Amino acid sequence: MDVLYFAWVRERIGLPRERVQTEAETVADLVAELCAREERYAAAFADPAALRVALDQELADFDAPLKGVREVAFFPPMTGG
Amino acid sequence: MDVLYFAWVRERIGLPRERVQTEAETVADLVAELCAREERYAAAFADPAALRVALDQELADFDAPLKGVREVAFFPPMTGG
Amino acid sequence: MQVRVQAEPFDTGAETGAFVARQSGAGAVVTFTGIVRDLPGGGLSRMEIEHYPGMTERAIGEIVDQAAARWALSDALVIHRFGPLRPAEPIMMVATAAPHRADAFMAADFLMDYLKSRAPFWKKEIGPDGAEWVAAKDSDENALNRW
Amino acid sequence: MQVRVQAEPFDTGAETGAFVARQSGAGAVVTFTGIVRDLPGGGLSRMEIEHYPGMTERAIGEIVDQAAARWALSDALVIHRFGPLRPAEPIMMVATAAPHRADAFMAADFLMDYLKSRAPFWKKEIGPDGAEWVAAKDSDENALNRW
Repeated sequence: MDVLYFAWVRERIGLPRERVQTEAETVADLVAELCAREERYAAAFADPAALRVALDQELADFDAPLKGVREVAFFPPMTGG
Repeated sequence: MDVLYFAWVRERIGLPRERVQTEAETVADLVAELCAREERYAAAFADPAALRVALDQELADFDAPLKGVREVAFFPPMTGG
Repeated sequence: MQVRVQAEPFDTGAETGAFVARQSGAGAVVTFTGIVRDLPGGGLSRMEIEHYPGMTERAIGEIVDQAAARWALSDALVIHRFGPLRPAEPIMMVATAAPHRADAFMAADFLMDYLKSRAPFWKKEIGPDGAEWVAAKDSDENALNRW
Repeated sequence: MQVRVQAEPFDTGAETGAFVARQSGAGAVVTFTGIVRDLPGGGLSRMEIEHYPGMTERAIGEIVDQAAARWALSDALVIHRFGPLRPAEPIMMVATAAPHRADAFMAADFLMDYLKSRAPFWKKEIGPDGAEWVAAKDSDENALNRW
């Protein structure tokens, strides 16, 4: 699946998107997998309360299932307007 | 004192302003005096609840005193905006 | 702060552009434009707006002062026309500028509620059945209780 | 209803003028314009707005649909920029048109609250002390509870 990062999440991880092979069942499982990979992921995901996630471009919760999802995006709370 | 009329009050009385010699102590007294003069005044002031009054260009009540007032205006509720 | 009461048409776009351009430090600008609506059954040929010269400017000035006292406004503009207007023409506009959006929104909303019921303007609609003064609505008077 | 997400500057005055001109039947138009503010101590050299292409348009479209379902809107416009912006430049604008003013005001206020916290934009300020991501405010999140 495609995993996208925005704003300071993108900067901490060091790339805007990547293709990830995973069997993770939920967003939280995916986050745990990524954090286990490298320190920069652990740094980006250190405070899940400071993060938001979208599944196929719709806001979702961290316990949402990933089955069928093609695009996961992680980012800080929005500051538009 | 100058007495001004606006909107349908002006139309019913048939003039936009006039100079009135009066000893009326309050707005209500002045209204009673005018109503006693001619039918067109009585028609214009028939329903005081449908009228507003301004004394020297400030909204006032019908029991407000007229002492020192130079300009009295009668009109229906405003419909600006 | 600027108040204009005029018979001449005004250009909402040009006024809004100039208002935004002259701000410094504002993060938020809200505008309201009131437009002449046709009658429910159609056929409005024109609207006539009467006002009370002298009191009008004073009343609007006091309303703007109240808004400026209640919210952190950096600027405000009120334009209101009188005389004959055609359907779809702008009747009046309000603009507010503030550092933050809540102040700009509330001040514009407040200005509109007060201008509607406390500034001495009266609207008359001239349509197929003749001329009729627009009646004040209870809902407009009640709106003042919000503030 | 129109949504534009663009890097190019836009002209608030021209957009407002065109929006008002294309209404028929609306009695009220409300606009909001968000403007780049300088840092509290001054010295903002620019703001960078990042967004999530694809999701942005979809999220704004859903917010506009919600507003249209809740209030009697005859039209709505949302323009939001991304990329680099200079101080005092408009960031975004919202316009709403409705037969009556309360609907236009509430819909514009609602759109702003939701665009602020639910459309995928992130602001970064580049000033004398370097670059800093703008933090979301609790007050913005709490504002959603009003609706």
